[in-house]
Formats: sequence, structure tokens, C-alpha cells
Amino acid sequence: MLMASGEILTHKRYGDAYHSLTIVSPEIGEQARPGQFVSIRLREDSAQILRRPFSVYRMHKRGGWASTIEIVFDIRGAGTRYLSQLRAHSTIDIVGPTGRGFVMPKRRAHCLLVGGGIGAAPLFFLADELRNEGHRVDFVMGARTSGLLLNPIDVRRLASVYRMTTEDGSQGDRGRVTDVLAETMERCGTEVVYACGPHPMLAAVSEICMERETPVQVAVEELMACGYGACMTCVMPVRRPPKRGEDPADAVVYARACTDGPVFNGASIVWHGSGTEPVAADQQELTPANVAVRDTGLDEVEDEHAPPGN
Amino acid sequence: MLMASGEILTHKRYGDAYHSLTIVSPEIGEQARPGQFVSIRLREDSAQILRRPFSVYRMHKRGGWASTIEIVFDIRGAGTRYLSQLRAHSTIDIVGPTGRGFVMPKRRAHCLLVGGGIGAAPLFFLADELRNEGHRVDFVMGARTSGLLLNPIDVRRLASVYRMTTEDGSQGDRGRVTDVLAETMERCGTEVVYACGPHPMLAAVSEICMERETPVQVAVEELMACGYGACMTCVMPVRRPPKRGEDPADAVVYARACTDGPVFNGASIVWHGSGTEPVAADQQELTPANVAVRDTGLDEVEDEHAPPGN
Amino acid sequence: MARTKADLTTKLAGLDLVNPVLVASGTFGAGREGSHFVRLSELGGVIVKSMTLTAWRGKPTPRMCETPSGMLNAIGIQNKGVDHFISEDLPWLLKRDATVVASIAGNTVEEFVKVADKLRTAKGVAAVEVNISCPNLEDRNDMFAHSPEATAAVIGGVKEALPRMPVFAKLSPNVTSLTDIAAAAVEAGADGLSLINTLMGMSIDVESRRSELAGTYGGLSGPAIRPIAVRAIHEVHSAFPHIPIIGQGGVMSALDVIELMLAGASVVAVGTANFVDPTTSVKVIAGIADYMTRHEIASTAELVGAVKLEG
Amino acid sequence: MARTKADLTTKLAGLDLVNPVLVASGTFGAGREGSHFVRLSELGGVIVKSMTLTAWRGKPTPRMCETPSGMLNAIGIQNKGVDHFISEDLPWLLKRDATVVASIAGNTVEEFVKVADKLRTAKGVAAVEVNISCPNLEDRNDMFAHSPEATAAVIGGVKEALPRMPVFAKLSPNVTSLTDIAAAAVEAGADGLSLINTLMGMSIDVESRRSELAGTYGGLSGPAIRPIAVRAIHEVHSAFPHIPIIGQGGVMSALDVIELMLAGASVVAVGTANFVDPTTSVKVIAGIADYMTRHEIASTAELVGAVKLEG
Ligand SMILES: Cc1cc2nc3c(=O)[nH]c(=O)nc-3n(C[C@H](O)[C@H](O)[C@H](O)COP(=O)(O)OP(=O)(O)OC[C@H]3O[C@@H](n4cnc5c(N)ncnc54)[C@H](O)[C@@H]3O)c2cc1C
Ligand SMILES: Cc1cc2nc3c(=O)[nH]c(=O)nc-3n(C[C@H](O)[C@H](O)[C@H](O)COP(=O)(O)OP(=O)(O)OC[C@H]3O[C@@H](n4cnc5c(N)ncnc54)[C@H](O)[C@@H]3O)c2cc1C
Ligand SMILES: Cc1cc2nc3c(=O)[nH]c(=O)nc-3n(C[C@H](O)[C@H](O)[C@H](O)COP(=O)(O)O)c2cc1C
Ligand SMILES: Cc1cc2nc3c(=O)[nH]c(=O)nc-3n(C[C@H](O)[C@H](O)[C@H](O)COP(=O)(O)O)c2cc1C
Ligand code: FES
Ligand code: FES
Repeated sequence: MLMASGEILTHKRYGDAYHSLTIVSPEIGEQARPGQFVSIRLREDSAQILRRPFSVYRMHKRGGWASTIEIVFDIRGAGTRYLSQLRAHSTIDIVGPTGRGFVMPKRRAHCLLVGGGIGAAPLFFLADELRNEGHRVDFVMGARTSGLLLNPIDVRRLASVYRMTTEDGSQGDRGRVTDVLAETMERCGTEVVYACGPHPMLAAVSEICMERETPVQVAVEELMACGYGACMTCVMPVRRPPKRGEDPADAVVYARACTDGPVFNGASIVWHGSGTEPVAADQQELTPANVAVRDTGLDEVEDEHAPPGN
Repeated sequence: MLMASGEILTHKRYGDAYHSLTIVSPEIGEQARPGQFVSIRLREDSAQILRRPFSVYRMHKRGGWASTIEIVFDIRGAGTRYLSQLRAHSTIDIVGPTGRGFVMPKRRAHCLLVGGGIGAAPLFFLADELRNEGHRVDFVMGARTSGLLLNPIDVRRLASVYRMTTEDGSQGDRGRVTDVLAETMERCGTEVVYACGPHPMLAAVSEICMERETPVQVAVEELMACGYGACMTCVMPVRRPPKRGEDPADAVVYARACTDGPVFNGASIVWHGSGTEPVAADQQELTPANVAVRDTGLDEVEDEHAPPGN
Repeated sequence: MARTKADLTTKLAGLDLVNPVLVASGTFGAGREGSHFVRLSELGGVIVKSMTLTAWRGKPTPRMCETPSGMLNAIGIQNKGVDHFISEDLPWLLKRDATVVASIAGNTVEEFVKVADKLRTAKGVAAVEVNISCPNLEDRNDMFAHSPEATAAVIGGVKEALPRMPVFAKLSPNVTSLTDIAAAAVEAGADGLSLINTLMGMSIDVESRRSELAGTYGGLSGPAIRPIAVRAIHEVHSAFPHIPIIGQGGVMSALDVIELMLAGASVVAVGTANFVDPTTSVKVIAGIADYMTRHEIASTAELVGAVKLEG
Repeated sequence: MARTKADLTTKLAGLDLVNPVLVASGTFGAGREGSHFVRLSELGGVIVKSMTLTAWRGKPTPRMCETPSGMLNAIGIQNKGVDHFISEDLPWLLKRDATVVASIAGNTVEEFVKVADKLRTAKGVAAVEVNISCPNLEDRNDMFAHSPEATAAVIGGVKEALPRMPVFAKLSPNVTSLTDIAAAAVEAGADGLSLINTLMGMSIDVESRRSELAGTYGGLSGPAIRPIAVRAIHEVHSAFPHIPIIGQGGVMSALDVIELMLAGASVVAVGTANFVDPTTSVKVIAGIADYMTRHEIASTAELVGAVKLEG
């Protein structure tokens, strides 16, 4: 993780709604791993002072050229509107790559990637890397409507099996990714699920995986002020192993999405506790966050970035 | 005075330091008079929320085309930096034309225009109009250094007699406009002086004119929040005729530079009272501001915009 | 979705306003200046610049400076006095069908009461806002709005002079307990509260090492303070749910008006935004109607204090 | 012009700092997070996230929202407790030659004193900042910094536990009279003051009609509040010119640091700006030196309170 300036190489569009910026920033590009993100500063004189986080959508290494990263986004507010107006040769200020990315399977595995809307962004970089390492990649992609499916052409190219769902039925199955998930897992012999999208979707995907005892890694999006572990705004309630005699309901810590995540074990997140419902407002003794992905043939997440100040 | 959007037609440079924007905004352009100004809004999401005021430097009416106004400015802070980055076809949000402009002589007169630095901006529009109405125009223009003289080529074109001064002697006389003012007035038979520039210069010019009993109109630049008479931030201490039995030192009102000015009778301004020295902090009964230009063959300034709420 | 045209008419302490959008005192002159851009009868009301018993000259310049997403001002209530208001501004405003809220200020309780007295006989004033919180007067400790007792004294006196007129106490956010001051105002007879006035601030030009304001301290306004206004309104509305509030502080858009109303304001005044865009007040009216239609809200009263809080 | 290299070393309540720039509590973690971007030994000091007697889980999410030129936070002092600080963070920081200021918080005077007790024996803490002003705890009325008595009780207790340690009381700007609270802290033995902490604010998402923070109210920070910080520092420094002040509030640039020092701060802590640009603290150091050279100022002490006021 470092701060660097990046030059915009290209500004593209995907589908109706998505913008893409390919950014030349060699140091950040070379370090980036799937699931990590970058935080981009808006204008110096902007009334919006905070950086905006974006998943690394793609990393491009090109022969003798400086490696680039690509981000994709839709316009939600002033920040993304500003970014959508940037053109080639503009310079932006980036911090990254940040966070713990997806854990790759230790041995050859059948991997199912589940994405909703723009949330699918980090799955493309992941798919590239999984395939590079010889794993099988399948895809379930959903969106409200066909124009909001992120880069379906590449999904088809990357996936052995793919399913698309749209809520209005304009492409693929009518419905949501969770409607076809179990069936697709069955059909593909899925050994690990990687998911990214809105929280309710991630909660439902995690639920289904837990029922089937399939390991599931999710990349979450929480509001972030600092984006590098300093402020404690971006926390997710995560279960840790209860201490001796402790009520498991109390064995919940607030782990930082930015540096302890954004990739978490979907089975360890207390889903109903994020967002608006408090987990438990009382203040009690805690131990360091334990956010390990359940041991299922996947690497254990190492704790070297364990939250120090929390 | 109205709010309108304007399209930038051209962005030019004058000398080393000055930017010029020519703006298509027919309603504002058609109403503008020399000495008036326009207030330009910066970006919507800027941390700098207030508009920036700029004198109308030139007004161009072109045959069947929409009339345009031109402003010139140097880069002082975030606002002018933003404006300096605008290119043709950008749209800006303008309020104007605002304020009481220069009062034109009632009868043919020898007019001397005195400008310092970028402050000379409104004198060009004034010179165009004075000449249109058949008056003689002479010019004294000063700046720190030759590159900061505003458009000297046009000064030469517009003036019967002109003098340039630079503090470093890089062009014209070494020194300040006030060093050559009396001499130029003498030589040109000056009947009225129009001045614009920094306050200390305007104070000195007014002083010299008062000594010679020559009418002097000055266009001031005060910090402005609203720019249309509503907020009372931009006031200048101006002498009004004392009431019966009143100490003349008390007969001072704070008149708004934006709508009672920006052009004032230089002889009626309490120069030492503007800026940092308070005129009199006590609160006392006041009558409406009287900012008439001394009757000297020039039109009386009408009081129809007399400050209502003050 | 069934879309009915939103009804923007709003009740405020017995008054019927065409909509809940006013302009804040000191930010639209006496209405005349703003009328270049806005038809004043289209507003819920015009709160004029604070008026005092005699004309006040105000403070020396510089009187303002820009700050991040805001500005500081130290005007010192430059105004021509209540008599000038009654003889010149009020008739002009009434001719244009404006709903006029007279803001009054003073240095002593007596001055406030005398101004109120003069307004009693002036026909056409819809309501009075009592500016006990202007932070720009010479002595900070003299600010009425900093003490429950002084607040009660002014409001009690004004209310006695104007028993039939809706009287709003305009409070300062620069206090430890806004609800204590609000309680004092309400007990003294205030029909409503107006909040917030500006926050006390300062800015220094580092090159000259001088305060950017001749008056050293000034009042901070603009979008920067909106979160403070929302909190203050919510706090006071929660404590006194039946007291109408004129919300103000940092409103720039229709959604900002809605935000202040959800926090507890019955109506909202646009202040500094008038400088940024003098048509803000009329622009937000359309946006409010749009929001109400979108959310199927039939009357503005439904918005007041309607924020949903957790558990 | 003769240009000597500016001397940035700064005295603060008996400490010798390499320069007057610190990072503010809660905005740079325990230093470890910030150390990706900044060499901590290059800073005047690192004020770590407030620590409590036992670990605190903090508030539910959402814990922050952006506001014009600022942000609101309601973290609830999530931290792992003083023991974890002493065993893990402190050694790590000292190994990197950081000057460590320990920020302490609590819900009772006793808790504060117990934390202070533990720090007495911990080698290497340079100073303690007592966060009596965190506006994010559950009950607003419990905020120590709102009452001179409670302020005195906490500071007195902490000072008794740490007689040899420079102790700074961190005050809240949400009060009617900051000088009253400052007086209480100074009389109770505070070696210095730290101001300002955040201002209490609120923000509502108008579409969901919910508070943008799970904790309803939160603390406003960032450039939006700088004018409040400058005023608060100036007010307190004018009243207590010999009490050193750690200035904080909205600092983004070297000139902002200078502004707070001219108002009366001996040193300045960078807070929210660390989120905007994590290298802000080191970047401003060069800018301060440049300003001092330009203005021929030999030592940072000359800047403190050096604003020139009118008449
Ligand atoms: C780790 C991470 C990775 C992300 N990756 C992507 C990505 O690849 N592509 C993409 O389009 N977006 C991504 N986001 C979300 C993106 O950061 C927000 O869309 C962006 O910050 C909105 O900025 P804005 O100024 O346009 O909108 P704002 O005006 O700030 O907000 C508009 C709306 O978006 C919501 N929002 C704002 N910030 C976030 C956030 N951090 N997370 C979720 N919702 C938010 C707000 O609550 C609000 O409703 C990611 C967020 C995180 C935390
Ligand atoms: C009636 C009027 C007419 C003007 N005409 C011109 C013009 O034709 N060309 C031109 O270049 N400038 C003109 N100015 C000044 C111009 O408005 C300022 O230069 C501009 O607002 C600075 O904005 P900024 O954001 O770049 O600088 P800021 O960061 O806002 O300020 C930078 C510096 O400029 C000073 N400044 C800011 N605003 C003003 C102001 N309103 N008046 C004087 N000084 C100011 C500040 O005190 C500060 O020292 C005029 C001002 C007025 C009031
Ligand atoms: C330049 C200026 C002058 C003001 N004058 C007055 C005044 O005379 N009386 C008053 O009660 N409030 C006055 N105010 C305060 C505003 O009415 C309003 O309460 C405050 O600015 C907060 O709203 P805003 O952030 O929308 O501006 C003034 C504010 C500004 C900016
Ligand atoms: C996310 C966040 C967390 C904070 N946590 C603490 C804290 O734990 N203890 C404390 O004393 N101040 C805390 N503060 C307040 C800051 O230290 C600082 O006083 C305040 O933010 C004003 O400075 P700024 O505007 O530069 O941020 C926190 C501020 C923010 C934004
Ligand atoms: S965003 Fe600051 S800790 Fe995660
Ligand atoms: S700038 Fe507002 S009255 Fe002149």
C-alpha cells in the first residue's frame, strides 16, 4: 500500500451504465492482488474531501510497458461523476493496493464466482488469476436489467459454465443470482465460492454456501473514511472463536473492511449486524479480530496486518 | 442584473499573467455599462462557494451575432485558477451586469483614464464608450513590471496621449502612475479622471484630483459575498453632506460597493477608513447613503437603487 | 405509482404560508435586492435583515471571508432602523404580496421591546423573529442567547409588546445546552424557535498575520454548518415536539430543506445559499414538491421530525 | 533577503519535539497504519487513538458520513484497551523513535485514573492527552468537557496519578464558555490544553429518512470546522497565554498549521486530513519551514499567538 499519482490511459464505457478508467501507476499495479482496492482522491478544492474506494477490476501487464490497473464504476454521486469526466492524460492521486484480497485455493479447484451489478468488478481480476493458476472458473452474474450486467462478453470468455440472471428477465434467467446458485454449484461441482455485490446478496450467498458446507469468500463494500486501517469507520461484525465459557453471541468483533478485509469468510460475518442493526452496543473486552477463512483446503489468512490500535 | 448561463467563446492570454474569457450571454451583454461587473459561480461541488466578481473588460456587439462580454483576470487563488482552466464551449453561471458604472460626461470632455495592473480592466470598455460618444481619451497605465501592463497595444490605439509606468522601469517611466499623473493632467487639459486599481493608488489619485479640483470617479474592489446588495459585506465608508449641526466627521455612511458602487466619487470616499482602520465603531443614526459624484458637468448619480435595508 | 400534486401550503404558529421556504435574515436584504431574481410572493416568507431601534452603522471592513464550504461574516447588523423599515421597506414588500417576518435586534431588553412596540402598530408584519443570537456585536458575553435568563427577559418583553403576533426566538448554537435556552424562550412565551444562527469563528490571513475580519471573530454560515443545524434542530424538536421551528443553516438544495424538516423544522430559511445562487429559494420549492410526490407525502407537516431512529 | 534555515524544534510543556506537527488521536490508528506513508520519527509526535481501561467495541455501523468540507464520525472509541497499548503498540512505536502521546478516555473518573495509573509505569510515553470531550459516547449529558466540575475531577485525578507527565486536557467546542472549562482544567493541574475536538452534528439520508450514523449524532471534523478551531484557540490562548495548546481542527496544509499557531497553538495536530492524504503531516513540515524562512521567523515559538489584532 502506497500513495502514488496515476495517469489515465483510457476512459471506456461498459454497457449502458459503467465507466472504466485504465490507470498507469506501475508500483500500485505491480503489487495489486484480486480483491484489493484503490482509493482515489477527488479534486483538491472539492467540498467532498474523502477518497473514493474502487476495486481493482483488471490488472494489465504488457510486455515492456508499465503495468496498469483498471477500475469500473457507475455514477452514484459527486465523486463518481467527477471521475466519469476524466479523460486520457488526466492525473489522479491514488492510495493502494489496499486490503486482503481473495485467498487462492491451495490445490486445483472448481471455483464459482458470484457477482451482482457493479459489485462483480473484482471477480474479473480474480478470474484471470484463478485461470492463470489452472483452476476452473464458473460464473453466476446478476443485475437488475441486462444493461447492468458487467461485461458479459468477458464472463462468457472466462467461465467454463456461466449463468446470467436479471430481475426483469431481459437477459438470462429472470430472478436473482441466489435463485440459480445451488443448482449451478451442483452442476459445476463447486468447491469454493467467491462473491461480491450488495450486502443482502452476500448474506444470502453465504447462507446457501454454509448449508452446503462450501467455503465462501465475500468482498464487502463498507463506507470508508481513511481506507487504510486508521479510523475504524468501515467495520464489519465478524465472529471469532469464543473464549472458554464465553457466550458465542458475544464472540463478535468489529473488523475493518479496509485492511482486515475487504475479503472475509462469508460464514464468519454477522450479516444482520451490519448496516442498521446494532450487534450489541455495550462495551466489552475483546481480543484481536480473527477473520480467518475457514480451513477448507484454502490458505489461512495470515494475521500480519492484525489490527494494532483497533 | 439577472442570472444567466454563458458559453465561453474564447480563452485568450494577455501578456505574461492575464487570462481573458469571452462569454456569450446575450441578455447580460446587452445591458452592461462600463464600470459594471459580473459575478461568476465556480464549480457546484467546490469548497469555495461564493461567486467571483469581475469587471466587464470589453463588450462586443457583432452585427447579427449575440453580444459577448469579455473579462480579464490574473490567477490569485482557487477561483481564478479554475476559471483559467476553462476552454471554449464550457458553460458558466453568471450574475450581472451589476452596480453603478462610470458616469459619462454630459458635454464633450477630456477624460483621463488611470489604471493599475489588472485593475485597469474596466477602463477599456469605458474608453470604447467615451470615444463612441466623442470624448477625448488619455491614459496613464501602471504596473509592477512590463509584463503586467494590461494590453498596452490597445492603450496606444485608444488614447490620444498615453503614459506607461512600471515600478522596475522595464517599460515607460520608472515609478507609479501617481508620479506622472499631475503632469499628464496638465498636458492633456484633463477635465475628468476615471481610475481603477488598488485602494492605495485610488486614494492617491483622488488626493491629486481633489487638489486640482478635477472630478474623479473610482471603481473599487471590495470583498463581496452576495454581489447584489443583500449582505452588506462590501461596504465603503463614504462621506455624505452633514446634517444641520452634525460634525462632518460623523457624516460617514457605509455604502455598498456592489450596488451603490463599484464606481464612487473618489472625493467622497474616506480612504483611510477602508481596509483595516475603523471609521468609527459606534452605532449612530444614519440617513441613506449619498454617493453622488460631485456636480462638475457630469451626470448626478441617480438614487433609484438607494440601499433599502442597508 | 399514484402521483398526486404535493400540497406545499404550510402552517406555522397560526400563519398560513404558501410553502415552507423562507429566506433567512441578513441574506436577502429587505427583499428588494433579492427581488431581482425571485418573485417574493412565491416564497413562504421573507425574513428581513435584523432591524434595531435606531440605524446601526455596523462594523468596519473587511466584514467577511470565505472558508471551506462556508463563510464568516461580521457585519454588525448594519441597518437603517425600525422606522425606516416601517415607512419604506414594509409597504414595498406588501405591495409585492410578500409574507413579511420582521427580525429585530438590540443591545438591551428595552431596545428590543421598543422595536417590538413600533411593530405592533405596523400593519402587515406576519411574524417577528427575535435575533438574540447575533454573534457579531462587540461583546461576546452580552449575547442574550447564551443565558436562559437573558433569553427569557427579551422574549418575555417582546411577547408582552406583541401579544397577538407569532414571535420566534432565534437561538445561537454556541451553547452547551440548547434545550435549556429553548426552554427559557418557550416559557417566556415564544411561539416558536428559529435555529440556528451562525457559529462563532475566526480566520487569519497568514501572510499579513491579521484576522481576516476587522471584527476579529465572525459568524460561520453555509453548507459547512449544516450538520450542526440538523443536530440542533433535532435536539430541540425532540425536547419540544409541539414548538414550531424555523430551521436554517447551510441549506443549498431541496433535499437539504427536507433534511432540516425531517430533523424537526416546520419551515426552512435559505441563507448563505442566496449568495451562491440568488434563485435558490424558488428553485428548492419545486424540488420539495418533487420529493413529496416521489415519497407520497401529502402535506409538509408529515415531514416534520419524521427521521426514523434506530432501536 | 538573508535566508537562514528555519529551526522547527519546538518546546511543549517541557518536551523537546523535532517540529510542531503531530497527528491527532483517532486519525492515524496507533501509528502503525500511518507508517505505510510516513516515517513516524519525522513527526513532532503521534497522538494515538484514545485508549480505555478495557477494550471497547465501539458503535454499530454506519459510523461516518461525509459532509460539505468535512465528515461526521461516531466510532465510539473502538480500541483494545490500555494493556494492549502498553504491550503491543508502545514498544512498536518506540522502536521507530516516535514521540508518543497517549490519549486516554473513560466513562468515569475512576476509569480515567486507572488508565493513567497503568501509563505511569509504562516507559516511553512522552505525554498524555485526556479525551474528556469525545462526543460519541452514549449520553451527551455525561460529557465531562461540558462541565467545569467534571473536567476538574478528571484532570485532577489523572494529574495525581501522573505527577511528572505532561498532561493535556482535550476540550470540546460544544460549550458556551470554553474559557470556563479551560480555567477548570488549568486549576486542576493540566499542563496544557488540546483543542478542539469535534463538533456535535447530525446528517439524515432523506431517501431512507434515517440518520446517516447508527449513533444518531456524531462529531464533525475536517476543514469545515477550522474557523471554529481558530476562534477557540484564540479565545483560550488570550485568556491563558502561558498554557501551551495542542491545536487541532481542519488542518489540511502548512498554512493552516501556521494559522492555528498564530491563533495561539504551540503545536498542531493533523486529523481528518490524514484520511484525505496520509502524507499530509510530513508534507506540512516542509511548508512550515518555507513560511518561516520567507517571513524571517527564527523559531516556532515566535509564531504562537502572533496574530495582529486591530486597534
Ligand atoms: C472496498 C470497496 C470497493 C469498491 N469498489 C467499487 C467498484 O469497483 N466500482 C464501483 O462503482 N463502486 C465501488 N465501490 C463503491 C464506491 O466507492 C462508491 O460508489 C463511491 O465512493 C461513491 O462516491 P460518490 O461520490 O459518487 O457518491 P456519494 O455521493 O459519496 O454517495 C452516493 C451513494 O453511494 C453510497 N456510497 C458511498 N460510498 C460508498 C462506499 N464506500 N461503499 C458503498 N456505497 C457507498 C452512499 O451511501 C450514497 O448512497 C467500492 C467501495 C468499497 C468500500
Ligand atoms: C467589483 C470587482 C471587480 C473585479 N474585477 C476584477 C477583474 O476584472 N479582474 C481580476 O482579475 N480581478 C477582479 N476582481 C478581483 C477578483 O474578484 C478576485 O481576484 C477573485 O475573486 C479572486 O478569487 P480567487 O478564488 O482566485 O482568490 P481567493 O483565493 O478568493 O483570494 C486570493 C486573494 O485575492 C483577494 N481577493 C479575493 N476576492 C477579492 C475581491 N473581490 N476583491 C479584491 N481582492 C480579492 C483575497 O483577499 C486574497 O488575498 C474584482 C473584484 C471586484 C469586487
Ligand atoms: C452576511 C450574513 C448576515 C446575516 N445577518 C443576520 C441578521 O441580521 N440577523 C439574523 O438573525 N441573522 C443573520 N444572519 C444569519 C442567517 O440568517 C442564518 O441564520 C445563518 O447564516 C445560517 O444559515 P445559512 O448557513 O443558510 O446562511 C446573517 C448571515 C449572514 C451570512
Ligand atoms: C474518525 C475520527 C476518530 C477520532 N477519534 C478520536 C479519539 O479517539 N480521541 C480523541 O481525542 N479524538 C478523536 N478524534 C478527534 C480528532 O483527534 C480531532 O480532534 C478532530 O477530528 C478535529 O481535527 P480535524 O478536523 O483535523 O480532524 C477523532 C476524529 C475522527 C475524524
Ligand atoms: S476506512 Fe478507516 S479503518 Fe477502514
Ligand atoms: S456584496 Fe453583498 S451587499 Fe455588496
